[in-house]
Amino acid sequence: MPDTALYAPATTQGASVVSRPDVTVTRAAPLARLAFRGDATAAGKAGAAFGASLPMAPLAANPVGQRAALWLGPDEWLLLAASGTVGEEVPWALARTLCDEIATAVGTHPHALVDVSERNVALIVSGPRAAALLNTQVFLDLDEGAFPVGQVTRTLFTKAEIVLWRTGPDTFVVECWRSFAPYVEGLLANG
Amino acid sequence: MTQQNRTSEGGRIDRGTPVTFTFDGKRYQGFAGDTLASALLANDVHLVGRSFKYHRPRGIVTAGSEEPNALVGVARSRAKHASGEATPNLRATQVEIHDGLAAESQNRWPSLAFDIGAVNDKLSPLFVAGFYYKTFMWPKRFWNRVYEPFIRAAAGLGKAPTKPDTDTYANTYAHCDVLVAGGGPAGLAAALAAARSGARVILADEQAEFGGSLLHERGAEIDGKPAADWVTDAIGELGDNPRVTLLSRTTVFGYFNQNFLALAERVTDHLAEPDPALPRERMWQVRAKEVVLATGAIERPLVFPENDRPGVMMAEAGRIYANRYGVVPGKAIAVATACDSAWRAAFDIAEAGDTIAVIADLRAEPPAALVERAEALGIRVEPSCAVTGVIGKTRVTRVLLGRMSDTGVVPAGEVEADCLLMSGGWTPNVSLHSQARGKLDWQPHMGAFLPGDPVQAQRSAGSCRGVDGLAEVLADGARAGVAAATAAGHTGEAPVFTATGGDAGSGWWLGAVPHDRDASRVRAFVDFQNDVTAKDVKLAVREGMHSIEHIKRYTTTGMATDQGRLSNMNALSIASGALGNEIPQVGLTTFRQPYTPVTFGTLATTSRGDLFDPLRKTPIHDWAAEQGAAFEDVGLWKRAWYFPRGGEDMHDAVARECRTVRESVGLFDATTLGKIEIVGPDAAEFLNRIYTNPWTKLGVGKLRYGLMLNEAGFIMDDGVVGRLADDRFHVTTTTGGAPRVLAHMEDYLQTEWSDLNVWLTSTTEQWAVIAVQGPKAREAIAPLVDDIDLSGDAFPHMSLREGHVMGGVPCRLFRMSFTGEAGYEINVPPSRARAVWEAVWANVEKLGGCAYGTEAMHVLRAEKGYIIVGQETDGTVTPDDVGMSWAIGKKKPDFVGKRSLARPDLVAEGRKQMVGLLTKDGKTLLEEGAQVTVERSPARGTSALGHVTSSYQSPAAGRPIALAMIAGGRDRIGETLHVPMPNGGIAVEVVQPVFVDPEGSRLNA
Amino acid sequence: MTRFSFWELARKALNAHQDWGHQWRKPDPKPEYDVVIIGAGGHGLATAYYLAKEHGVTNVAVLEKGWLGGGNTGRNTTIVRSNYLWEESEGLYDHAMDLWQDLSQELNYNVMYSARGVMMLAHTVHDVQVFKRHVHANRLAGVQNEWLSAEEAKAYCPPLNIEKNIRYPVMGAALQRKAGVARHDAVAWGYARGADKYGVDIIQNCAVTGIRRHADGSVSGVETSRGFIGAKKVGVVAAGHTSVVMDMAGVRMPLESNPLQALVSEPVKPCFPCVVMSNTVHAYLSQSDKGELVIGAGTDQYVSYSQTGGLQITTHTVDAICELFPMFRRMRMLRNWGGIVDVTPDRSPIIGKTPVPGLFVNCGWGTGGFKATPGSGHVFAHTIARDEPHPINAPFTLDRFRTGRLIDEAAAAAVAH
Amino acid sequence: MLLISCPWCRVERPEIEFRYGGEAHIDRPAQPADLDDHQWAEFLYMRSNPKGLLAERWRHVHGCGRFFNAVRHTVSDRFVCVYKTGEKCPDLEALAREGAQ
Repeated sequence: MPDTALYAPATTQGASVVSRPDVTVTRAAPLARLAFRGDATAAGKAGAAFGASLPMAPLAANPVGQRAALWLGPDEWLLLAASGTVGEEVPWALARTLCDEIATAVGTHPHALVDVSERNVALIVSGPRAAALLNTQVFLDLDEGAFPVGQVTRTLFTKAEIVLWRTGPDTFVVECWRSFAPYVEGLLANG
Repeated sequence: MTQQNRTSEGGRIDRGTPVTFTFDGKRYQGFAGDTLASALLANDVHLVGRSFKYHRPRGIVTAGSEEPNALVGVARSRAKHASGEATPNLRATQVEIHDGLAAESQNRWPSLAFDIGAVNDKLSPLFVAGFYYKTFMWPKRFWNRVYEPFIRAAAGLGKAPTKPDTDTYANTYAHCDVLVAGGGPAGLAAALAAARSGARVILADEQAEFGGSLLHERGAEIDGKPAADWVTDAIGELGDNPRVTLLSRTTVFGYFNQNFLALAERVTDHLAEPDPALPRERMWQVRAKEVVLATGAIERPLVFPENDRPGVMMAEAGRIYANRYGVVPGKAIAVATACDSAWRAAFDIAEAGDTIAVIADLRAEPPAALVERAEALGIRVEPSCAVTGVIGKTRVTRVLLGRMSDTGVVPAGEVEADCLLMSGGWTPNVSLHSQARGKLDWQPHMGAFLPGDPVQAQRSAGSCRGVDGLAEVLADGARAGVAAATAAGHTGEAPVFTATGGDAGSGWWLGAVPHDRDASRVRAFVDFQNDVTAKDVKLAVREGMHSIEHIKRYTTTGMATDQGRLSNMNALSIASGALGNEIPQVGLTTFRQPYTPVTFGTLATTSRGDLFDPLRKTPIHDWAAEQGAAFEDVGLWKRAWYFPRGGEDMHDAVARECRTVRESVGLFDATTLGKIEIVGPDAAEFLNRIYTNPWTKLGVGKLRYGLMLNEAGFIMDDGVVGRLADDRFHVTTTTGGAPRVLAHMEDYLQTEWSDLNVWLTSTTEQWAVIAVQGPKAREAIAPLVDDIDLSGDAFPHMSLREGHVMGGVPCRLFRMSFTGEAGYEINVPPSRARAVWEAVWANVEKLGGCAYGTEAMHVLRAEKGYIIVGQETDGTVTPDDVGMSWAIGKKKPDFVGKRSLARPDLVAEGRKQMVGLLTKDGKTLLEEGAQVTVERSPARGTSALGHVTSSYQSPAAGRPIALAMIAGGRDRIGETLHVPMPNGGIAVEVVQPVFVDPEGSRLNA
Repeated sequence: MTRFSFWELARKALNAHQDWGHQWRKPDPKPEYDVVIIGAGGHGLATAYYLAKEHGVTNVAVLEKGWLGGGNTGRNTTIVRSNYLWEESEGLYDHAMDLWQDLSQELNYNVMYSARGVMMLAHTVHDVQVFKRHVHANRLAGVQNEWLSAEEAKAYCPPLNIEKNIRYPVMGAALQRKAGVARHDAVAWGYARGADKYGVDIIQNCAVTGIRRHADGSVSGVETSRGFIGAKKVGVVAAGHTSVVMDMAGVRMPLESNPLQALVSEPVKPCFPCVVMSNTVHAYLSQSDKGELVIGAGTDQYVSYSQTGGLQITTHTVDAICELFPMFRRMRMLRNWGGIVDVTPDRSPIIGKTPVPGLFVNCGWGTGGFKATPGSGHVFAHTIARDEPHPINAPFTLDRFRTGRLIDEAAAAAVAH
Repeated sequence: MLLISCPWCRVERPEIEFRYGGEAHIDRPAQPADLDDHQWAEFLYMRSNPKGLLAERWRHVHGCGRFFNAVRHTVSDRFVCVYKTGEKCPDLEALAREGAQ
């Protein structure tokens, strides 16, 4: 399961948002997150440096070990990386290093790379009822036939924007902006 | 606790589980499985409500959601009635009883049996359709004081709840291949067929149990089983299929574009003690690839005099009560009909051993088989016979018969009866087809509109499209189910069901039934709830209301809570007769959502309280809350407004905060400001086009104030922009403007200037921003900064550095000011923002500083004459208006809004310009929004020169100050103007809009 | 024509109301009229009425594609108020407000104008600033409007929740006491009956398919589904369909048409005494004389002539109503419908002449046209009859979009900072 | 709630993920200064607002973030086609003749 390597449950107090037999919602430990923008050439170079190639197919994700590159738009990717050590600190150094390495690799080819590690937080929604719980607020067809494992998309969680990634048949990751997290968590807890 | 109308056996109620409930305070008993209506009828209670206009006594007419009369207020207990938590206007025919349930009749005072409002019925000769348009106009002042209050008090049915609803509501978004609306024979067949084809199916039915008419078909068999058993097996099969979702108690209430349907599921109202974790209702928002409408048909009343009396009931309802609920609603039952199906009701009741007094059929020759069977059961049959009225006020006691002939109707005696079952035939239920924008086709031979070609991926099946006969309906449903599954990409064959019994048969009647009574004295009701009579419809036509929509609006027929389910076809027929026009030419009023009324809470779903909108808090929020800060809403954010200490009011707190910033140092949470990182080789060129200012020459490490216009030339946002690298800018926006600005930028970038190599990334939440402002700001932060030279030479005003604070926390340090004092904005990661804030706070406290909120920030900037977009500007203001022509890059050929600035009105003389105002007395604080005039006491209608945009008690100036937008203001500096207030004009002097440190020397301290 | 009164009603009751005549005729179109009005909504009918009554122009036809009053007149939430910010808007809407006060008597038709007060809630500091600015501007102009504290607002409207700990606490309100609601159908019918009395031909089921012009460019008449009808002057009052009609004359308009939704609850006994509007949470609410809670929802974001908006627009409004008035969560939506509104870039109407001689237009009322009905008809009739605008509608030209002299009420409420 | 196909994501998504961008193919003049006030007002404000086929802009704001164009019938609200920004506007009259509703 590539996702477990990347997303670890946070160990801080209150990290467990929902804990029921058929579904759990848990805050994920921090990650390095980079927003990468550019054309296919830039993306190709970035992927080589990042260690997980940037998918060209819409809504695709490419998890490789503790890295993942998520397609968010035709010139937009979210790059995720875990530091390898379990911790609750945001891996700024890792983010910095990755930024430098990618920037070097892409060189002068036009692109944009921005550290957004602190902007997002993630929730892991898991269990047989995970899709049903998300469907209380997410207006997507989460049937495995329509939204297979590995698919990732930006969408709406009622009034909050999220990135939704299916990392397993019964496991999803919800990424949202930091200040929207209480709203998302609140609705999941009530759902 | 008798249930004198309960049969000794039969029905689907659980006779082993008695249920006690109250109606108007009186205790009754029913059984589990009863509706409130069936339980009341079991106790021989027919009088359950009063009509809307005439307050006529009314009984239970139907057994379904189309009920127009038996509307009651319902609560879990009598106590909840008393505390204002009852739900008004529920149909007794849909309310499932549970122990303790308390129902109250409505629209009556002081009691249901004796209702003062019934005087309206005596005045009914006056209160005809549209009467209020013709009167209550004189004397004029009586309208608001007398007439209207009277009309309002008389209107309405139940009482609105007065207490906040403590129940919760839920939502589910769902997708399916085939949504089947209606779980009767056609719907079940369709769902089975679609599910067996492998399709994802949702089957929804508004009733507690699936099966529809099969639940009360006594003799029908399907596949060799009694119909009800077949239903059980079918539901079992569907329930075992993981790709099928069964939703009972669920009404498909709205059919929107592209097969988007909304359903309301009633989850807990039927339970005596529901799990508190469960919602009361749940909305389902479904996107279906294909839809099968199997919504059945609704029996139509006959329009004859006094047809609204308690005890007069639809024939099929009588059959449902008898067969499904084990309740025969009378001792002696008469039947008035024009169609075969009502005969079956008579037979079922007679076979149960109860008395059918007469079957009066409007047809001259009802089918011989029916007549034979009736005679075999000993039932009196009267063909060519109309019911011309009933005797009895709160309950039918006798029924008047009339013989139909070529010359008219002649009296044919009376029959003793305490219940009258009527049927004018069946109206196919085409509401959802029509909501889906499907056209309707008039079928003269059936007297009905049937669904025409569907517009959406939708098909109707069964009796809602005029199919009759159980076998035919099942086959039609199966065909529709397979066709829908196939269209959704599955394959399968229509199952074949064998069936016997359950035919509705033929015959129908539309419009008023002829009678021999005095037409001026009797009333035959078309719309029961709204008290619309056949005469009203004719009156509307007489008065020139020739469109069916006019007739509907003038008479209010079809506008009651049953939405014309029972009345529309009869009203249409009567109108068509009065107009001398065919029915299709008269037209049909629109079917709108919702199909039946939907609870507001269900529509609102989970949006309530703190989860109504996302409530955004900064990482510093909790600290501010602990300090006792007051907060204000800005967009979705909560911002610390001011920090009162020891009994300070807002004014004192703000004054102290302002003074402290000017004298020592203040700490301010600026996290909510929007931030956008603009990166790419063309970043500077992009900014050149988006902002009025020039950017090419801004050095790396420098900040510049940026002003942004919309294409119409008006100021839309502002902020400080820093250059991090040749190809990288850190842009800030206003708090409320952040999403708008990013959208504005993306629009131009993607659709106008796609050749530019530049990308935008929101970093609003990547950085928390701690503003440290005041002469001791450097002192406050210096101990915390790891690797940035803070000296004035190395780090002058309007520059930025990247570095670290507190031993490794990354930071972007801005030297800038929105207060007029030297200051810094420390951008740090939110995860460490609170720690950094507290560290700075420790120093600030030592230096005698304070934390300040948005109000002090507003005062401090106003003292310096800095604008707030949205306060000084309002969407009609140009840069020059606020004295900011300096922000316009004069050499730039173009930027967004530049061309519009040259339009005649934007360069006209006399535009409003920003100035300062000082009250002459030096004491009076002007009100924001107050108008400014030349005259001290201007006459009504005088044009204002402008208005006060900002007004504060300025601690620095030691007096009140104000900013204002004044016509030709800059030329008026030094003039005395006036601010007219209700208690007199206030003299003000027009001054430059800078009150503190006009040279800006403090910034560079 | 019969004069309506209680005594007439009583007299006619003696004969079972058999003697009432048509409220308006059903005439065939004449070959030519002095003025043809396109659109028999409230504004068009009022225009015809005032043309006949105040300007003696009675050779007038009002052409209606469907049934009179069937457009936005019969589909709105009937709110009437005039506490607008800009002088131009104050003038226009307060002129209408004056006419509303006596409209029932004027038309001898009870339009049930109910001066129950319209209260606009302030939920943020910014709202307070904006509403107080309105109050001050209105006082100077002589337009009734007053500021209420939260407690005063609660006293005026007892169901209001003014607790401080709710998501959007009420910080106060602007109240216009003589504002209120009216019975929308009666307004159309009253004007129709009044215009008909003066000889105006109201021709329903008559769709305009073209606008014919003389060689010199001026209007000569209209092509319709019932043939050509000559006209010396043509006034277009077609609301959401204005762009379509003006296109027939080759005039492009700064308009976009959007579906606008509204809904009512089931009728209940009086429980809500006034009209409440809240821009922050996007909701407005009143209770009709029939007892229904009448709720205005928003417009869909896209151009559409479909009259069926999205469910999300309705739910968004209903959740706001429930948040403001949590006791109404158990109430139920009875009917939900849509109209098509034509919206200008500054959300103010266009009333006046067009580049085509003899062609006049009255449009762009957006979501707020009902309240202006009498005033709009009154000044538009003046404009058509005199060939020049009434001083009140003089600022509401098409040309303002060239010069930049916009009348933007929404901009005045711009939120930022 | 409309169902809109995003040509970038190549999926259909509910309308709430999208923001309407008004009539398409109204290009911002390259040299605005060269336009007189009438021409500038035409660019800024005049819209065809047709009752029929309309080429319009949408942005998949809560999806891929990209703008694209669509042809939609403004009476039925039915989408006839979607295409990426920069691609040519289909021949609306031809589409209308083909019976797009």
